[in-house]
Amino acid sequence: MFKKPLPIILPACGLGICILCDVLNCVDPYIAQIIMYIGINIILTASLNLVNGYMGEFSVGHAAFMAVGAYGASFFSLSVFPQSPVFFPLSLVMGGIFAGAAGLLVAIPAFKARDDYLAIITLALLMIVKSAFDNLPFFGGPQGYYGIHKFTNLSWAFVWTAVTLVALRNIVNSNFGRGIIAVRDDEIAATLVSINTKQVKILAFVISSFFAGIAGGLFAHLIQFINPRTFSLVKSTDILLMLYLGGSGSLFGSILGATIWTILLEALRFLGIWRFVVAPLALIALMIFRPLGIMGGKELGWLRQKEKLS
Amino acid sequence: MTNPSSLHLISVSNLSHSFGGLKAVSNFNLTVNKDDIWGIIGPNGAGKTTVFNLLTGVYRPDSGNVIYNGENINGLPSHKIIGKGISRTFQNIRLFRSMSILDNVRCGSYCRLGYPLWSALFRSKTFSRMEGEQTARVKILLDEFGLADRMLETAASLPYGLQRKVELARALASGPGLLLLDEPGAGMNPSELDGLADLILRVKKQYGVAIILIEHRMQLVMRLCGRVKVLNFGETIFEGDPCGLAGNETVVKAYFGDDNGAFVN
Amino acid sequence: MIKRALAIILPSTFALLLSSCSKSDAIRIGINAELTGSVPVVGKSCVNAAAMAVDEINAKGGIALADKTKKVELLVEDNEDKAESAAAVAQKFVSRRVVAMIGPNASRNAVPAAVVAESNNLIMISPWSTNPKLTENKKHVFRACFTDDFQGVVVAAFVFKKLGLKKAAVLFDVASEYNKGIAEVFKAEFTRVGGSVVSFESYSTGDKDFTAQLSKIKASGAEVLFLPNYYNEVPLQIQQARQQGFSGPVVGSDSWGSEEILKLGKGVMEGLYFTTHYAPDMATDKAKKFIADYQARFGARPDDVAALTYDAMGMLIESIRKAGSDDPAKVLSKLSTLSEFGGVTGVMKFTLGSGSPSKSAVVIQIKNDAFTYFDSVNPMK
Amino acid sequence: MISFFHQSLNALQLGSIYALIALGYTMVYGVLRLINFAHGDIFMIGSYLALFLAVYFHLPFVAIVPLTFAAIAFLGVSIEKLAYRPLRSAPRVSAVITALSVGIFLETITLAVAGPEPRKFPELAGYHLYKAGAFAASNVQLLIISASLLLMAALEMFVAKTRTGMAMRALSWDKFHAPLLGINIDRIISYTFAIGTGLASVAGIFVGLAYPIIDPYMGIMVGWKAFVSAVIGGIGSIKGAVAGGFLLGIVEIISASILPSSYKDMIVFGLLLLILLIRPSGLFGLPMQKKV
Repeated sequence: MFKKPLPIILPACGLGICILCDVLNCVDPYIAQIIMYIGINIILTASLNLVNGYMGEFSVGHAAFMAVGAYGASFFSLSVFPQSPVFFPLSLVMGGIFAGAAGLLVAIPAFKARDDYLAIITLALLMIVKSAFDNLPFFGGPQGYYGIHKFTNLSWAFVWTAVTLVALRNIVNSNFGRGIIAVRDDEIAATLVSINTKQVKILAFVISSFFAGIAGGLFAHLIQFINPRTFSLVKSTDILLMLYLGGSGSLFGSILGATIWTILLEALRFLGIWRFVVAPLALIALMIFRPLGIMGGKELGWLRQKEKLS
Repeated sequence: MTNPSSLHLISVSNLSHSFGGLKAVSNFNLTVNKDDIWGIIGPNGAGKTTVFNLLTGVYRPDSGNVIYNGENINGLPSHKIIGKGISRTFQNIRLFRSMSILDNVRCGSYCRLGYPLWSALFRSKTFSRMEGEQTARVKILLDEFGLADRMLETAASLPYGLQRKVELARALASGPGLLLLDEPGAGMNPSELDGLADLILRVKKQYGVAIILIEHRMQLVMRLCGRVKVLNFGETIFEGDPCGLAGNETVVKAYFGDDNGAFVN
Repeated sequence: MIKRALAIILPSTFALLLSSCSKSDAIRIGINAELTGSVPVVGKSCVNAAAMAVDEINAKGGIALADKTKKVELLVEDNEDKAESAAAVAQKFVSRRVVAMIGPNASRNAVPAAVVAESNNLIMISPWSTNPKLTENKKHVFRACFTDDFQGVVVAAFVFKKLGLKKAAVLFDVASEYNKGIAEVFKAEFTRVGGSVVSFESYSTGDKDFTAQLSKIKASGAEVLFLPNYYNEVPLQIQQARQQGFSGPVVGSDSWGSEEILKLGKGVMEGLYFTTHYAPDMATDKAKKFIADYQARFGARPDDVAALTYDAMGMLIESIRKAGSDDPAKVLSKLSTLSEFGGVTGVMKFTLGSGSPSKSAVVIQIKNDAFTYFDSVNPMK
Repeated sequence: MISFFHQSLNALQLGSIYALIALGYTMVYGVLRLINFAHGDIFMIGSYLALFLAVYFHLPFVAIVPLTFAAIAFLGVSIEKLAYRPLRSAPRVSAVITALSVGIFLETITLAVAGPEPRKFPELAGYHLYKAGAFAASNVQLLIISASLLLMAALEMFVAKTRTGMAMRALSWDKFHAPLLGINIDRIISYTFAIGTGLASVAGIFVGLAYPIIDPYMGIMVGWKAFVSAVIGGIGSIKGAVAGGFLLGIVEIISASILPSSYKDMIVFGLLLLILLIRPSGLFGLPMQKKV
C-alpha cells in the first residue's frame, strides 16, 4: 500500500519538527502565529476548493461554516467536555460536524439552483448565520465568545492541515471525486452516466463545510476569542482570493495560494493602507497573465494520483 | 400481446409528453428484444431525442409506461435508470471535457463502484480492489476501441471522431443491457460510417446489448437496423422493415412535403 | 514548478524574518491600529495622536531614564480591523520587544490582542475598547477609557434624574459590540431606577435607512431617544427621526465625541446631549494645548480616540519615567498603580488588579454648533 | 394607514436605489456573464465625485448629475478595458476575482486619497416637505422615486427600441453569433458598462441626497444588496432588477417595522432563500433549460 515512502516520511518529519518546536518553544511566537494562520488558511482554501474548484460552484459563504465550526468547537471545549487539551480534537470534530450540518442546508438548494443563484444562497446563509450569532446571548452576541483556551499549536495546525489535504486528495481521486468533477463539467451528462448528482453535491458541500468548521475551531482556539464580525463577507472574500490566486481545482494551488497570500499581506504590513492598493493590483495582473491562477488547475507531486499504466 | 415474455428487454407503451402546448411525443410504443437493433428516424423536431430523454428519465412522461427487464422504471431519476442497465450517448457529444479519457470512461461505471466514503478516505482494501478491478475493465474497453494509448489525454483535446468513440465506451462502461445511440454517425463521411457500423456490430456481439439508434444517415440505418420506426411531430408514422421505407407515402411526405421525390441517401 | 513556488515563498519568508528583527536603541512603542477595514477613522486618529505624543517627548530630548535619556520610536501596524490580524500584530510586537503596545481600539480586535499580550507579558493599553471583558483577569492589559457598564449607568441616571424623562427608546447597531453592550446596560439600569424602555430597536452595521425602526419608536410614545452609535450614523438617525415626527431630546454616548458630528449633522444636532470623557470648553490647560496642537498639525479637531490615545501614551510615558527604566516589568509595576494621572480626558487612576481607570464622565450639550460642558459624573466607587 | 403610506415611500426610495444599482449588475451580466463585484464601489466613487464637484466647484445639481454620469461611465469603460477585457476568453471566475480585486482597490484608493472620515453630502436639491393633511412626502423622496422610475423606463425603451439596445439583447442572447450579424462586440460592451456604471453613479448621488453621509466602504453592503436584488429578479433581466430592487427595499422596511428589528437580516435573507428555492432562476429569469 505504501509504495512510496515520501508521503509518509515527509509528514512524519514535519510533525516531529512541529512537536519539537511546541515543546521547546524555540520558534519566534510571531512566526509561529503566522505559520498557524497559514495552516488554517490552507484548510479553508482547500476545503472551499472542493465546492468552488472541483465542483465548479461559486460559494461565497465559506466564512459561515467557519463560524459554525468556531462557535461549535468552542462550545464543546468550554461547556461540554472537561477543559483539557486531550479533548481538543474531539471538540474540533464536533464543530466540524455542526458545520457539516450547515453545509447540508446549502446542498439541498444546490440540487436546483446553480451558478450565481447558488452564490446568492450561500451569501444569504452567511448573513443569516452572522445575524443568528449576533442575536444569541449565550455566545455573547456581537460582544463575542470569551475564555476559549489556547489549544491550537503548531502540531495541531500541522496535523489538521495534513488530514485535510490527505482526505481531500483521497476523495478527489476516487469515484466520488470523479462524480464531483463530472458535475462541474456537465451535470446532465453526469446523471446520464449513472452519477447520483444529489449525493455528490451533498457530499461535496458537507465535506467542504466540515473542514471549514475544523479550520474555524482551530482559529477560535488560537485567538481565543471570536465574534460574529470576524466571519463576515470579508473573510469569505479572503478565502476566495487565496483559492483563485493559487488556482482552483488544484490542492497544491490551495497550499500555494494560502501561503503566498498570508505571507504577502504580513510582509507588506509596512505599507499601511497602500497594502490594499498594491495587493489587489498584483492579483489583477496575475489574473490577466495567468487567468487560471498560479497552478492553472494542475496538480503537483503526491497530491496527484499517478495512474498505473501496466 | 399478453404478458411480457422474458425475451422483451424493454417495452414502452403509450408514452406521451408535451412541452407546454406542444405535443413532443404521443402514444409511442416500442418493444425491444435482447438481440434487436432498432432505428428511430424522422425529420428534425420529430421528437426522437425526446423519446430517449423520456426513457432515461431526463423528462417525466405525461403518460405511458416503460417496463425494463420486467420492472417499471417510469419516473425513476436518471442515474437509477442508467444503473438498471439503460445507457446512452448524445447527439452533440457531452464528454467531461476537463477529465482524461480514462476518467471519463470510469465515470460511466460510477454506479458499479459500491464502496462507501470512508473506504475512499482511508484507502481501504475494498477501495483498492474495486478501483483496481474497475480500471482493469475500463482498460480492456479502451483497448477494444483503440484508445488505450491516449487514455491519459484530456477529452477536450481529442479529435471529433475519437470523442464519439469515448462516449460510446463510456456508455458501455456501466454494463448496460440496452444502448441508446443518438445520431452516432453525425458528421462522418461514408467510409467512417462503415467503420462505425462495424464497431457497433462488434460491440453488440461482444457485450450482448440491444440497441436503439437515432440516425439520419440511411447508410447506417440500412446496414444496422432490423426494424425502424419513423416519427413525425411526435407521432409514429411508420414501423417495420427499413426496406419498406422508400415505398411508404406517408414517410416520403413527412420528409419532402406533398411533392414526391427520391428518398435514398 | 516547485522551484518557482519556492522562489516566491523563500524570499518573502526571509523578508518577514528580517522585518521582525531590526535593532535600535530607542524605546519602542507599538501601535496596533485599525487603519483599513470598517473603522479607518479610528485608526487614523489613534496614529495621529500617538505620533504627536512621541514627537513632543522627543522634542524634549526623550524620556530621562535612570542611566540615560532615550528617544521614543513608534512602530505602527495596521490590523485591518480583523481579530486575527490584531493578534498577529500583537505577536509581532512581542517578537520585536516593544516596551508596550497601544491599541487595538475596537473591542473585537482588542480582546484577542489582549490575550496575546497577557500570555507574553506585553503591556497593552487600549485607548478606546470599552468592553468590560477586556481587562478581566489580566495583569498586563489596561485601557484609557471607561467601560460600557459605567457609561450606560451614567446615561441612564442622566436621562432619568437630570432630564426627568421616564419613557425612553433605544436604537442601536445589533452587529456592533460597543453599541449593543451599552444599549443593554442602559436598558437594565434605566428600568432599575424606575424608568421604562418603551422601544428597543436595532439595525445592522452599514444600514442607511432607519425609518421603519424610528416610526415604531415614534409610535411607542417615547419621550427620549438614546442612540449609542457611531458619529457617522447618528446624524442620519436623528435626521430620519425628525422626519418621522419624533421631537423629543436625543441622547448619545462617547461614540458621538468627534466634532465631525457637527459637520455631518449640521442643523439637527442642536441642543442634544451625550456623555464623554472631556469637555473642550472646560478643559484643563493640558487639554487646551492638545486640542490646539492637534488642530494645527492635522487640520481637524481631535476626536475621542485621539484624546484617549494621547492619554494612553501619556500614562505609558509617565510610567516609564517613574520606573526610570524601559524594562517592561518595572514599567508595569508603575503603570498598574498609577495614581492621579492628569490627562486630556480627565484625571485617571489605576488600582492594582484592575486595568480600567477610575475616571469621571462629563455630559456635553451641543450648543451653537459647539460641544459645551453640561454636567459631570464621578466614578461609581 | 398614514404610517403605511410613509413606510411605502421609504421603501420605494430605498428600493429605487437598490434597483438603479442592480440594473448595472444585470446589464453587465447580460452581455458578459460577469458578476461585476466592483459595481458597489463604482457607486461609492460616483457619490464621492458628486460631493467633490459640489463642494470644490460649487456646481449646481443639474450640472452635477450629467457630469458625474459621464465621468463614472468613463471610469466603468476604462475598468472594463484594462481589467476585464483581457480576461474575456478566460474562465468566468478569473474575471470575478478580478472584479473583487478592483473593488478592494477602489475602496482603498478612496480611503487613501479622500481620507477615512465620513463626509457630509451637501443638500443639492434642498429639502421641502409637501403635506396633505397627515400625509407628507419630501421633495428628495419624490425626486428619487420619480427620477429612478424615469431612468428605468428610459433604459427599457433604449434596450427595446434603439439599434444599440437591440445589439445588447442580441449579445446577451448569443455572444458567439452576434458578431456574425455585424455587431461590434467591444463597442456594445463598452456601451453597456457606460450605462450600467453611469446609473450606479446616479444611485450614488441619490444615496447622498437621501442618506447624506458617505464613506469609502459604503459601496460594499449596498452593492451586495443590489446584487441580491438583481438575482431575485432574475439576473440578466432589466425588469427583474427593477422588481428585485423594489422587493428588497419593501421587505427590508416591512420586516423592520413589523417584526423585531434585530432579526431583520435573518428575515430578509431567509425570505430570499425561500424565493430562490421556489423560483431558482429568480422572478423574471428564464428557467434553466435542460437541453440534452
